[in-house]
Amino acid sequence: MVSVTEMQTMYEQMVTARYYEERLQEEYLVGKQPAFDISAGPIPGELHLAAGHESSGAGVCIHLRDDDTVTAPHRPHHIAIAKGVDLKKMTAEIFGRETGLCRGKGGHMHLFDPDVNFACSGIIAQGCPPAVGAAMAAKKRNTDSVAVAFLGEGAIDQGGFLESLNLAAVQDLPVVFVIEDNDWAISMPKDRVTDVEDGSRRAWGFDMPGERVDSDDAVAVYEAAEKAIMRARDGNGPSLIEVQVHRRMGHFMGDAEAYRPEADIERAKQRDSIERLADDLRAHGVEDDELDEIRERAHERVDEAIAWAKEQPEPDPSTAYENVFTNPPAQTATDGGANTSDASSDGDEGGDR
Amino acid sequence: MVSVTEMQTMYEQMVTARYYEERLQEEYLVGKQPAFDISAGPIPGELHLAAGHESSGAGVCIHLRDDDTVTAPHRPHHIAIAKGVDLKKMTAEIFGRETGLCRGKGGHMHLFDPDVNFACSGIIAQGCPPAVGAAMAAKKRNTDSVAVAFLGEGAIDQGGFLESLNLAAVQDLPVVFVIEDNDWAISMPKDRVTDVEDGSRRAWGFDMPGERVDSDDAVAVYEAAEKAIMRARDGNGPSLIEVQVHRRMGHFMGDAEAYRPEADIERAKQRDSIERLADDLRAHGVEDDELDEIRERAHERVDEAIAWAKEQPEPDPSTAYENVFTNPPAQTATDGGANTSDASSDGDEGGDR
Amino acid sequence: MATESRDYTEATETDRELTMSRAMVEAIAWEMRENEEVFYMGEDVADYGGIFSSTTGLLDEFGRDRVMDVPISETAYLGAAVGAAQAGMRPIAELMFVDFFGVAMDQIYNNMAKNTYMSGGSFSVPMVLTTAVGGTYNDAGQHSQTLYGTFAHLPGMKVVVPSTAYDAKGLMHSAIRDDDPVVYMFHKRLMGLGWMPSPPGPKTGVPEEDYTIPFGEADIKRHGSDVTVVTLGLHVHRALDAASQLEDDGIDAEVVDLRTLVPLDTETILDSVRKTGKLLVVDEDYQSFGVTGEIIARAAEGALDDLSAVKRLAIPDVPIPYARSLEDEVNPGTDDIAAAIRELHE
Amino acid sequence: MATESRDYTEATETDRELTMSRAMVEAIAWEMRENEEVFYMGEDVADYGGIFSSTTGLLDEFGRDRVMDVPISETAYLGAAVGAAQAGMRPIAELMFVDFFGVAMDQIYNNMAKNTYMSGGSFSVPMVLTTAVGGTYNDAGQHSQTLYGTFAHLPGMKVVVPSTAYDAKGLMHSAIRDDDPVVYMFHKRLMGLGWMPSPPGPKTGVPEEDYTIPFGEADIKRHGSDVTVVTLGLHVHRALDAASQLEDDGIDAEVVDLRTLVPLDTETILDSVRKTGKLLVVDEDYQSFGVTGEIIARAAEGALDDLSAVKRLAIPDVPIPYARSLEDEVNPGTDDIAAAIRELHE
Ligand SMILES: Cc1ncc(C[n+]2csc(CCOP(=O)(O)OP(=O)(O)O)c2C)c(N)n1
Ligand SMILES: Cc1ncc(C[n+]2csc(CCOP(=O)(O)OP(=O)(O)O)c2C)c(N)n1
Ligand SMILES: [Mg+2]
Ligand SMILES: [Mg+2]
Repeated sequence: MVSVTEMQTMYEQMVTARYYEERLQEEYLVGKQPAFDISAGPIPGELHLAAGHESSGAGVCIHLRDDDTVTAPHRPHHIAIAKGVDLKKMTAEIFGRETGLCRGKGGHMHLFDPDVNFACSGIIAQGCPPAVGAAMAAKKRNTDSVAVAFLGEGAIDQGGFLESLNLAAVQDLPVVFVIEDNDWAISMPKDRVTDVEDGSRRAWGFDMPGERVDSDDAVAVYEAAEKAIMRARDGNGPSLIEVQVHRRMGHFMGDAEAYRPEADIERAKQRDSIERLADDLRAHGVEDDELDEIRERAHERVDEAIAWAKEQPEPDPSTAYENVFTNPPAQTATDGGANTSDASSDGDEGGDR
Repeated sequence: MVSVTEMQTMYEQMVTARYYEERLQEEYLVGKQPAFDISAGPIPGELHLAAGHESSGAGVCIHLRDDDTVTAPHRPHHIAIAKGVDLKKMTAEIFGRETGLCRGKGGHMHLFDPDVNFACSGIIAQGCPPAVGAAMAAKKRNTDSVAVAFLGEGAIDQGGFLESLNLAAVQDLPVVFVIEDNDWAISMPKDRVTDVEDGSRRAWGFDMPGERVDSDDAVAVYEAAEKAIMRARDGNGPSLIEVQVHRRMGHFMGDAEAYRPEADIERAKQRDSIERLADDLRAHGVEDDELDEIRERAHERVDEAIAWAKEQPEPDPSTAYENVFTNPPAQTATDGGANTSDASSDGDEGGDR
Repeated sequence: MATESRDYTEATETDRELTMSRAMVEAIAWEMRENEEVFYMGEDVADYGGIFSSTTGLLDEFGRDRVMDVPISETAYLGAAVGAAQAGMRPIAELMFVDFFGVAMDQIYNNMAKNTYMSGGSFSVPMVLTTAVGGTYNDAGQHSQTLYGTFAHLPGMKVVVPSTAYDAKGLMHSAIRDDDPVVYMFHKRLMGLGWMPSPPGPKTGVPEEDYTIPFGEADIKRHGSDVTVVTLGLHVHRALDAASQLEDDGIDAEVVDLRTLVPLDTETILDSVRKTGKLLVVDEDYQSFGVTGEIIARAAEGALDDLSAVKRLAIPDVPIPYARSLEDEVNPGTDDIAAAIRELHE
Repeated sequence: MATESRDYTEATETDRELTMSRAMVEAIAWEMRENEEVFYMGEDVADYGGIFSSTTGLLDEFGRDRVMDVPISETAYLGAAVGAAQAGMRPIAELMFVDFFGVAMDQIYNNMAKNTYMSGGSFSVPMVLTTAVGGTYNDAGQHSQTLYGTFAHLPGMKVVVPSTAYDAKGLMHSAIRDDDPVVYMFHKRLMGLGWMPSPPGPKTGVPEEDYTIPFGEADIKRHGSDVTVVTLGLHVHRALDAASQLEDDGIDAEVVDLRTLVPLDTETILDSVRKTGKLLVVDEDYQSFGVTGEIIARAAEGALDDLSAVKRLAIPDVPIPYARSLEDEVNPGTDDIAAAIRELHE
């Protein structure tokens, strides 16, 4: 059973995520107005915001420890925050700075934090096999760590996810798959791409338990996730969970959603899991003051992270040649670095290839 | 309900396939004794024989027309024969001859016969998506053709198969997937690679009907296939069937099966679907004479095909440069053909690249 | 193979200018009207009109049966395109970003590319695989590659990379009519999208009527006598800009736009190299074991004695990094090209 | 990078000769004994011992937990190897034939190869991907490729191709100890399988103790002064045979075995080319946009003035055909190599 403290923790993570993305959105639009240019401004590239998904990240990750692994998809911020990824370094990464989690090489879709075993990536269902592998390592090493792979409902048709279910099941691995069903895969509604309304049914064909949480009620997510994660931690094998969430915005920034019925947008906006959890907290006797305090703390933390990130230095161009390998070969694979006369006069960067 | 004539047809196809492979085995071993050398003799390369699988090819393909498409895996002969692939040209292909189905380019794992819309290939589950595509074409053209994809039970863990189930289901395509469960994927028993005993359960997760035929009784296969194929032909969508078959030999020629319990080999050899069907025919009043006649006719046809194939010319080396494209570009992509001085003095072959 | 040596400005001698995206779609729509067997499938190609506007308006004209959204199952639907093509239809199937090839490469290179050969020619696979390529907008290592070399290396696919609206339309007509599988790689930065501004070059005059551009004919986009620059896609425009910059200094660069990688127009390259003696190859793919190596090798094989200097610019064998300063560093820019030409000229 | 110039016969100066397969397995077993984090997974690697004897005997010694048969789900288990490696283990994962890469390429090139870079070095992926390559036994177009160029082109993977038992063992030790992903490509025809006889070359003397061979050091398998032959894998032996044949005619060929494609030992190639002035590159991969082009390009970049003639032999951009006469035609043979050397020498 969820405790009030846990509900407060989830609430804090959810409002952090929501406010974080509101702020990111502002920053993202800098330099992109009046005409939207994806490559302009301090945060270029695609940006997939998760407003409406927060209950999933919070309700699942609250059961996880730092030594548990999480892989997230292209819409990762709410999950990263709930998993405890360093917010400053994550923000610096999104701003493409040298002190970012990945030294500016990954960006918003590729946040890697080894301290809390978090990674996300940009290709559909791509994180499922590595999560299975983390679970395999835990089992081999006889620890009670678990792994969780998050994916969208659009990813349940992708081979890599389906293969992962089977591999996890046959080897009884401590891994939980969490489908975030926001009804849409970019412009494609779920019923255009699969006949199965309840994505957790995919588990049936592999003899794995599957359960759907039909609303984005963080407490309901908490309960389903608790069961699945404890099952995994106790060595009883994998599970599949589908969580109904909502996409409150376009697929990525700049998506005008011309394909999406007005009513559907309205519906997604009405049912806000954050408000619902606030009501639950109030029902449990938590005062509005306390909620305000949580929100303020969250906002402060976010503002601080963003302010910090913006002060960070841009990566030196020469660092582009670093990190291809952990153990760079003694010689370079190409004469890379010769693209600019600057770089080729710098004798150093060639070594790290 | 199956008619006696249909049972006779299936019987003929099954004994043709069995005898065909017995003869192939003999020919394959020429030049490979006493020491087995995969690259020696008139039939080099891998050879996967299907003894023990015959009921599946016969029981399914008897419902198919020439305009229906079949894709088969690496163990294709019994299916090809039941689908009506030209036996002489198929044999010539296996012998690597110029007049073979594929001009000697494909070999035993890559038999293509456009006249009966048959193709097979060497990578696990690879034929599933093209079968879905053939069904898509049939639906778009408003014909009542169907497609059938065969695969082994080891292939039900492969993403391409699982994705194909979903695509077929959501688009209601006229395609049937047939799993041949021979208990083994090379040296790996089914329970080592999946928790699901009945492979047809894979269909559940996609809202597709799945059915398992628990014995390699050709009549039982006939009935399950009839239902599925008629369903597809009538525009009611795809199905998945699993058929229990038996692997009476090693995975490929040269496989000593050291990994396989003696008892399992014995069990596979005892339960012969051909004998079972002969008994059924006898029970339906078919005389032994008639069965002998069918067998003789089958043997004659096989012997003739093999004799014919062995007389066929080897492909001229220069034909290696042909057929990369249907419309070869006016110029060559490389100076290919220069590998032998012979070829490079022949001005012709470069044109067809 | 002598290339029809068309001046770069010639294509613009028509009143109507189109973006590359509109030129592409015009050809597709024309072919769909002519031939009922042509259909288009991919993710977000129906209502959305293609993430990079590769199908804008097609759903309205042709309906859901011929402009099909499909599940995010690239193996299944690209393989289905192969099956439909072998049945005689003419599918166009879109892989949203070329970077995703890895989830479906088996169907692409083993079925689509090889079935014609392995069937001894008894089957054809008349399909077009369209896919968006390229970087420059900071989308990092899984959304910014071109992978030109990866596709050109494996036999059985024709590989097309247009750099202008004029070429895009003609090459698309050719691709759809071709009886073989064609990989049609369009560079996002050239499409003329509102949200990702193109340089001025790719928007050209485009005739209303249908026309084809034969595969295997490079196009000399700028004639010059001092240095040969062989390139393709986005970098055609960067090379042209670099060549303009150098004009004032009396350096006269020739810019060869390959247009198709398979078949490759070796003769046009050799003719140019024989004339200039100096070869620069510019590529947006990874440097080693790819396009730049192949072009230099062909020049060395065919014109070694005429060759006095070679050089290449490409992504220096690192994944494409996210941050602007890093991506700019690894993606050859106009200045990099100008500097390299200058160096060769010395 | 100067290569330690070891004579081809030197490695055989030990009493104990091993097949390449036994040498590989010996290194794997040694590392598994030393380090509990090393495990092996693949299809038919347990009871069967690997279709090409890549794991013979390992199940008996290490048990099912460390020598794991896995479902035919290459995406899942190769991706799982990445996950386990990122967690600090040292998985060796086998792709039975390299030809199957297409079903799992996304995990290979996007996760395995790129995660180190994209994480800015905060993660490492210390895994080995073992895979069987090559033709010569008539297994047709989906089971006979080497795909050397395909893997070497994409950044982030080290790519290793041993040609002898001595090299196979040392390179395997290096691969397992390396903190980066290594693609270890073993040629079926060199493994010394009872059912697929090897030429005599790959069976060499192999020290009992463990030893490493550094990546990025080509090995001159035969010293010569007239023509440089750069090659790898099976074709090292064909080139050596060709060189022997030509000895009587007074043609002295140098045979450079690349051993690793990434990193590539450009200096050894250049040194040799500077000496001989003539370069032949022999490859069992497809010709265009691959290994042969890259080697020629590096020679042209680094030693253009010394280069008087270049030539290459490779699979001429056709899928590998089945029939013996056809496969022999497209796979460069000893005679083809001898003829090419002779031609260059003239
Ligand atoms: C293999 C692959 N195919 C296509 C894409 C492009 N793509 C990115 S996100 C997306 C939609 C994903 O939908 P869903 O999984 O439901 O997640 P959501 O965006 O709704 O959170 C697609 C098609 C991709 N990244 N990878
Ligand atoms: C993607 C892929 N992985 C592995 C293989 C190697 N392989 C060929 S047949 C086979 C076993 C197939 O087992 P199953 O599907 O049960 O068919 P069976 O051989 O038993 O008829 C394997 C692993 C392959 N051809 N393709
Ligand atoms: Mg979604
Ligand atoms: Mg089987």
